[in-house]
Amino acid sequence: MENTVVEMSMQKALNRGLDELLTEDPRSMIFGEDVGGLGGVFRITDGLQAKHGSTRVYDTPLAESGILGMSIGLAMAGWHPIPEVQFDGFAYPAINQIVCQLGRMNYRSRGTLPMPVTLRVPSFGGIRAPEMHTESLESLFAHVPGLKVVSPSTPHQAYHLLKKSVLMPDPVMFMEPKSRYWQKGEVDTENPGDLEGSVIAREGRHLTLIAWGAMVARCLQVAELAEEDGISIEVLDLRWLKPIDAAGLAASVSKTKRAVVVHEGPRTAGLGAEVAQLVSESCFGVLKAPVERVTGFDVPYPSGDLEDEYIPNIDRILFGIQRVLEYRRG
Amino acid sequence: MENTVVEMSMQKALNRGLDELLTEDPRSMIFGEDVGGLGGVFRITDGLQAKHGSTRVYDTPLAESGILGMSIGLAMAGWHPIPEVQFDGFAYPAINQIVCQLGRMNYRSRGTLPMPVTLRVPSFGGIRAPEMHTESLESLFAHVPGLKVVSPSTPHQAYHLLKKSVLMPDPVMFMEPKSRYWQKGEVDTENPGDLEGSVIAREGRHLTLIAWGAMVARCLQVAELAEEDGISIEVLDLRWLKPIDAAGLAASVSKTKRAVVVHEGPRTAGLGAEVAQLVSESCFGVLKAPVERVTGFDVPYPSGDLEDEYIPNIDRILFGIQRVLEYRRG
Amino acid sequence: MTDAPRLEPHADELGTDELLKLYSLMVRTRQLDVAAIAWQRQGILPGYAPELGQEAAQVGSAYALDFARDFAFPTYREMGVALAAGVDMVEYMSTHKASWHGGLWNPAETHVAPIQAVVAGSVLHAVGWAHGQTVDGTGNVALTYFGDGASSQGDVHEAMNFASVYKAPVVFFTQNNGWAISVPTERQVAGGSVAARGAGYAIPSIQVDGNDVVAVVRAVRAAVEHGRAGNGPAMVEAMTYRRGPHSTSDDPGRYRSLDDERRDGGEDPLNRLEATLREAGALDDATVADISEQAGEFVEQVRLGVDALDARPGTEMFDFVFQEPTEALAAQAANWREESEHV
Amino acid sequence: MTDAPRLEPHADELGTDELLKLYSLMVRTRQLDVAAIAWQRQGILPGYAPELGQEAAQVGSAYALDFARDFAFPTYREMGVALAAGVDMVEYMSTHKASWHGGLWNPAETHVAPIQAVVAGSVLHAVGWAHGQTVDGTGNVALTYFGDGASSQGDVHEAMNFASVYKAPVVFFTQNNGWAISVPTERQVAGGSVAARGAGYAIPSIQVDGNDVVAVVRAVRAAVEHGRAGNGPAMVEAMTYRRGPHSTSDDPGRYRSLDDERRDGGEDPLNRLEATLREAGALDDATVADISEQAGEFVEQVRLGVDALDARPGTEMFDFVFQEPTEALAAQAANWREESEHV
Ligand SMILES: Cc1ncc(C[n+]2csc(CCOP(=O)(O)OP(=O)(O)O)c2C)c(N)n1
Ligand SMILES: Cc1ncc(C[n+]2csc(CCOP(=O)(O)OP(=O)(O)O)c2C)c(N)n1
Ligand SMILES: [Mg+2]
Ligand SMILES: [Mg+2]
Repeated sequence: MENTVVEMSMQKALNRGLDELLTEDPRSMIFGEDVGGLGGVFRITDGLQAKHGSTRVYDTPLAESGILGMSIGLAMAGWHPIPEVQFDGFAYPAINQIVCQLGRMNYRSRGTLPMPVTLRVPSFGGIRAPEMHTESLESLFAHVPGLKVVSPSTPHQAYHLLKKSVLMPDPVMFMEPKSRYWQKGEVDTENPGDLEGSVIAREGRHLTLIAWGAMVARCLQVAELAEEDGISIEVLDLRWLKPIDAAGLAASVSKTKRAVVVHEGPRTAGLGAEVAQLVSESCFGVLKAPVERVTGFDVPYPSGDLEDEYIPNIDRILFGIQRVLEYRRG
Repeated sequence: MENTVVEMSMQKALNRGLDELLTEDPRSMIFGEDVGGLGGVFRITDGLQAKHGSTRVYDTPLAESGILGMSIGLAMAGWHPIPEVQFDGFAYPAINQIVCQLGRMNYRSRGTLPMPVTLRVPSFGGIRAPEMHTESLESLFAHVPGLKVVSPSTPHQAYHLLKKSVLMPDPVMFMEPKSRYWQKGEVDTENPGDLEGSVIAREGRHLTLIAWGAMVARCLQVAELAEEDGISIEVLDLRWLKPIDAAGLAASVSKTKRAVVVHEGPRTAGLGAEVAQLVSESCFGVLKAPVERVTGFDVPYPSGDLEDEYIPNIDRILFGIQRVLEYRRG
Repeated sequence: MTDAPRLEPHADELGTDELLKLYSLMVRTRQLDVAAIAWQRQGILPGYAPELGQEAAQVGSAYALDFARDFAFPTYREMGVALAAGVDMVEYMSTHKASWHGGLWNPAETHVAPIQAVVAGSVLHAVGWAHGQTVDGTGNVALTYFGDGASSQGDVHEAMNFASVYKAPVVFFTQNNGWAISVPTERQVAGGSVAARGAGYAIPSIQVDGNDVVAVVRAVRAAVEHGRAGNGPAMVEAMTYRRGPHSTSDDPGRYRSLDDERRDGGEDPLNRLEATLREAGALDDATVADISEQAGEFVEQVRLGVDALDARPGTEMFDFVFQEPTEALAAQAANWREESEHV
Repeated sequence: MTDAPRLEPHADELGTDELLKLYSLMVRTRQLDVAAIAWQRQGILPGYAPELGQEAAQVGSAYALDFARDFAFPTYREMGVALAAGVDMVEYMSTHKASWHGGLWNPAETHVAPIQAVVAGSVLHAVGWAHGQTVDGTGNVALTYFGDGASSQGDVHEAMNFASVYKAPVVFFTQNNGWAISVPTERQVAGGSVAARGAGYAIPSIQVDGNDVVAVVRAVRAAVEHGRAGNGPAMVEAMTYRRGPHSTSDDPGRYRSLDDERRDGGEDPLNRLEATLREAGALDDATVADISEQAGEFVEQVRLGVDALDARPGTEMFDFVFQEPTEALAAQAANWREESEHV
């Protein structure tokens, strides 16, 4: 058997996935700000316009509502748009089209106008970027009826989840953890493995760390460190942020009996609340401590100098774990 | 002592509050679509332009991003804007200005450009309205750093919370439960009572029902019905949706040991998740059952014929209560 | 600066048979509109947005399209468009009966997009659809409706810019009916003309008398031809008047007087066409009565259908959210069935 | 349709002393800009957005304002504006040192709004601020900066419409520098001119050579005077060229060649002013050297300040969220202090 495992960065995995999609699906179409000749500010669409031509891969004017609104019309005309917003924070100008139109058109039209649109959103922080370039929109997206939301944590997932998302007949918010674009990992192009629901990134016995996107790698580091202290941490990569894999959460925490959820976005009404509540609902009888949340604070994402204070760092995650392990019923 | 208690609808209470604000605060200013001569589609600003003139109360062109963006500039010029979006769903076109600008300008400017803006948002469902006229944005708003969020449930609260919000130096999303505009209640104009945090709308012993906006009245009905079956329900009106009164929640549920949170918005990543998780964090040791959520479904708000199937109705709330009361550890 | 390109009306005059067809469609539209207001008063419909006075603009613009290939994107007020496009009027009225947001008709088959409650919400969709036609080389054209009020939304401008940059075959059709609820055009549209905006995007534009159905048809035909020929977008502003309230829950007495209405409303577009046809000897009392009677029967059929509309089954709340249903949502549906349908 | 009103440049010529002042400001701007790029390469700044080639547009427009009363709303590229407005350049550069989004200067005092990372984000703020001036009768004017790319955002158009409807004293100042990152104006701005859009809103507009500082000053002076006099908004499009990369992380080689740059860049605005002044006998080698040296010293002072900038204390993350702090946030701050500062 041929070896189908290749080492590559997430940037490369996404780029290759898009390249193959353009070849395999003649109705797919990529557009957004600077995705054409430049190949995107993160080079995710690098070389695609040169290879597939400028009717399949092209720049738009600088207007995100326009990009999303146009996606909807293209979907109505039988296309499979793969728009990009350049950074997470620039999805906000498109929220009206995303919430009121993209998420509802299939419903409004009683299933006659499907919306096979995959919106690529370079997401989250950790890159010392200017303001509004490091937002976490998963909580907003997950709350919107009619959207599906996913965030890959590895190159392998990125490659396969992107292809899966684009081929799905429903709108998918595809949240790429931009701080992970350049990390390499093994991609098995032929064997996607299970792409549904969550995935256990590391097995453990004492506590489940739940995360997505860039926080998965950080939680794996934490698990490694905790191991040295004899604490066995299971890391659950949530992956699909809508629908959330409630059964997967329940299975892991039923075993470990303790959970900490970690995310970059602000705490209040963050997706961590939903995840924690799902765990509380399913594991109420076995939980040894309340589910702990280690998250961004309820403050605007700060400038580079302070971002390590804002994003859950290893220390803060370890403190969260400690609180759970040391919890005693009052 | 003069009797300062007057019976009036929430519409009237809001109208009167605005009238007095315009008189008492010469820097306040009301604008939005049709708020001038028409007095707003819900008549909340009825008569205010005639009385206070069209520099203080005026119509805008039909553009919500424009309305919010202009509010920010007016605040920078020392005004206290009280903009209106005509319906909840039309706050979406303004989300970019709300999230990226209104919520961050005080922070960005290191406190030198305060944003004393109170955005009035006629909110929630129950009025058989057209599409996008019945949205629940509290979860989105509460997640946004820099915003405060409040929803009155009675005419008395509406009157006093509106005045308080407008006089606050920070941006407030003021969510008016439009299905309650025409219900009358007693307003004590001179004695606001405590306007901070949550309020116990009805005392009870067996379970705490947590709600806000129009769901408070419904929960009070449910409590009445449950009383007939000997079940004593405490109804907690959350009122401030950001910051959330975690201590008030803890106090009530520490006593009742059981909680159900009710809201109209979709379930996933709704504010109910945050509330439930806060309760789980503070009351883990005493909770007899997982906190239950009775909410709208993860579907677009349906047309009038189906809205009673969508909004938590008395039956569904009672089922939720039953699940909690009958819960046995697995 | 760029020259302001002007769109010239289509050269062809309309024949008498065409005018009669337009007349008959406008009569139906008028009668159904008037009936719908009555139905709202009678409690058959919870609400309705009358298009009284806009029959020429609506019927004329739709008439200029070929619904076998073109696609129309209406707002919430385009009953006359849907009627002229051949949409089933019971399925159309269902939205006002609170059966289903967007309506019960099939937009993919009829080429009339669902009712759009968000002002300016679908203008960009038309651009996207039209751009798709360019890439597929179909020569099909999209026509998007929006009001004077809607023209203030940023989306309209993004749409005009995108359409012009991509040379998308889309017709921007504004019904400037003088009002956006209570706000008159002069406090809404800076400069006074939506069509004047077209020049800034190099979009050929024209302002026409929207109460003159012939002028509307010829302007839209020119715009459609422009798009079919691969020349990109065009813009038509039909100057008309909203003779009725904004909707059945509006009270225009609060912001305009009956005198204002008489003065600003101009001549009734239907009377005007009738007069033209009579003058040309193409219409007499008997035909008028005949067309009116047929319209009456049509309206009665619609009434029966609307009356018979049942509420949609609650399961549809869940069924149409996704093409590929999720387990999580299926669980919510099951919970709903248990608690609300007791199954 | 409306006539396209044209804004006429201010009648007064600029005196030699004024030109020398502009020259000196432009030299400082140029030197600081070039230095900032070097600082980025040296690791002093994590990133920077050069304004090379836009000195005339930036300095000229700011020079036409009275910062004691007027208010400027910059984007992320207006270093020359901030400099001309008298903003402390260390406080300005702090944003590029990742100290604080928006910068460390006091916008309320300097009348220069914080750095705006969202394209077109603050255009509407200028309109609101300006409308506030109208109500207060101050005669003060707002000037908002935005690029050719930003002109595509719906907010810009909502702003133009609002400003014209309210006759708000705001100057819409576009620096059309040919590019929005990799997208050239011809694929961005349908019709080719942002100023041409003004006509559709009855906003007097003018397109000027943005590399000619005198033309910029005179156009903006006219626009400001127009606003002061209560005549509402005006629009100036300064045609210029982004000579550098979009930002220090951009690679223009991917979308334009050095030949393109040479061909499209036109004459350097600084050289041009220098030549004019020399021709007029107002500048000689010694003065040029002198001004250059002073600028060099100024830049060195800024470098020392930037170098000395410490990271802001983490508590500021919490302190500036609200004017009236909340208990909930105080609890988060306490938690942060405990876990991160170990207090
Ligand atoms: C984005 C948005 N904002 C506000 C509303 C509320 N609203 C419904 S119709 C309307 C006026 C629309 O005026 P116009 O575009 O002129 O259309 P007309 O009603 O005259 O046909 C308003 C403000 C809405 N539906 N959508
Ligand atoms: C709303 C928004 N979308 C996208 C971006 C990313 N972005 C930053 S600058 C830029 C190009 C801006 O071009 P232009 O307005 O011409 O200004 P210039 O950079 O040429 O000064 C883009 C796409 C952004 N900052 N904000
Ligand atoms: Mg109108
Ligand atoms: Mg530019």
